[in-house]
Amino acid sequence: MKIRGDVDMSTSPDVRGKIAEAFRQIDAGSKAVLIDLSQVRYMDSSGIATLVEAMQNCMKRSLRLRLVDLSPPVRDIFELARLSSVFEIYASLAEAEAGL
Amino acid sequence: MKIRGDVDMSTSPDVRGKIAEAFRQIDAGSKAVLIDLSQVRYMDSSGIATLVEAMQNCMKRSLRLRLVDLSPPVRDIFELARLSSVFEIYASLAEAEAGL
Amino acid sequence: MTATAAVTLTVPSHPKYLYVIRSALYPLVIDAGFSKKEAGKIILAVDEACSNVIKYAYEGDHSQIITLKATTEDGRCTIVIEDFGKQVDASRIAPRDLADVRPGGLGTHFMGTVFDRVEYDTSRERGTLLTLEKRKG
Amino acid sequence: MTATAAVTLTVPSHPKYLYVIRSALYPLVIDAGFSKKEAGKIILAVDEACSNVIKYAYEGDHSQIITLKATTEDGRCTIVIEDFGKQVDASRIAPRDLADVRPGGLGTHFMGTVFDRVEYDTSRERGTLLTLEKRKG
Ligand SMILES: Nc1ncnc2c1ncn2[C@@H]1O[C@H](COP(=O)(O)OP(=O)(O)O)[C@@H](O)[C@H]1O
Ligand SMILES: Nc1ncnc2c1ncn2[C@@H]1O[C@H](COP(=O)(O)OP(=O)(O)O)[C@@H](O)[C@H]1O
Repeated sequence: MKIRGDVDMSTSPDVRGKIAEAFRQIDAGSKAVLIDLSQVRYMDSSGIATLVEAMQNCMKRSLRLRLVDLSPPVRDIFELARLSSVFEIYASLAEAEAGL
Repeated sequence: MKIRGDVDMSTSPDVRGKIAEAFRQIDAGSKAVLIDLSQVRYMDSSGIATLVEAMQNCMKRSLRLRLVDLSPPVRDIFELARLSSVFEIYASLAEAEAGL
Repeated sequence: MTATAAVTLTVPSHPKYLYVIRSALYPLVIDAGFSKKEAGKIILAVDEACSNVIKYAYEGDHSQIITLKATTEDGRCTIVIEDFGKQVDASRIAPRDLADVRPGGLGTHFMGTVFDRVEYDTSRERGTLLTLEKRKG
Repeated sequence: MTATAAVTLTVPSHPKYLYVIRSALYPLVIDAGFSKKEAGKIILAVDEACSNVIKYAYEGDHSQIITLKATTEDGRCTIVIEDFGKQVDASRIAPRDLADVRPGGLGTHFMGTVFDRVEYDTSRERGTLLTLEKRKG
């Protein structure tokens, strides 16, 4: 799935809804949920909280959550939050899909 | 020559200076001055005034002034100013150079 | 929308703040339902009005202030621009004939073309209130 | 820079105006000489402070107002955020331990990491003045 636009206190409820929808549509055989962040230029703590929740949801279902193609400003924000090591982050969809 | 960034009351003096510099460096054999506007996303009346001046300068020296690769917002502003027919506007450098 | 759904922005009367004004207004106008193209024109016309405040009301003095109050609701935006400088002489404000190609005279043309209402109020002791209003087309 | 080189922005206490705040502040911070990367972090921390005003000072009431006053000079920016809501209980404001991965507690961490000065003033009868200050590099 792909998220677009700024994710802040105003838009993170929509993002949470989109992620919930993606969870509902997941195949029985799926091993991972991939979230493409290339079109997100800004994310605040409410966006990060949404991703942390998604990760916790994934863990409950024995799925991996992989974040793909972070834009430079979002990478800076992850660093500031010291989350670069908490999430599995991949440079491209191909790399994120490899070895699943 | 190429102009970059917003051209408004704050930046048009710099643009005027850049155009004057381009006039000074022009070859004796030149037939036209080409201004690449692809990297300009915004232009107000002070920017337009600067281009009108440049056109008048060109006419005095029997040079053509050709504007190249206008971004959609700048094209909208030219339309609003009814200047689309006053300036020679080309979609690409190649087209602007053709037939000189 | 309630009366509090207004955004107020005060900046120094220096041209470098025109960019701040444009940046703050653009998302408001988009949020009011205008297209990117319409929003671009609205922002242009407001920018011209503020440039005129710097040039004419403050005669180039950059140490004064300009206050914008933007009220948006679905399909409509109203922007009131307040200065504390020389009052507008309404008889001197006129867009030029566009067939006469020369620098100048375009700002008021943009304002008049883009907005449904352009109203200068000089009833206060100092300065001018300029109201610009646009309903979605 | 003189005292008038301040920009004041008042918006309703609704999350949709966070984008307006970010858009208006970014060019000011860049103009003060901060890099894009630094400016991005400053904007993030201000956004978190304003989100907290909406969540805690106004308890989700979107009909109130938030006022930001940004003063920039070369290599320094100061942003004062004013609300008229419930006063901050300074003892309750604490970033969480980052090793404890869960939603929440990041906003104040960002503010404390990004800014050199984070100061809550509740000496007025109502509301809080939060001063955030950052010197370059
Ligand atoms: N705020 C103002 N105060 C006084 N005079 C003004 C103001 N705005 C515009 N004018 C007058 O109207 C004329 C036309 O303005 P405008 O169309 O913006 O073009 P320009 O500023 O390029 O001349 C100006 O030359 C000026 O004489
Ligand atoms: N403006 C404020 N007024 C009152 N309490 C606040 C304010 N800002 C922060 N707090 C308190 O500090 C805590 C930490 O805030 P923060 O780090 O932004 O994380 P979060 O808001 O996600 O919990 C909040 O849970 C809240 O209890």
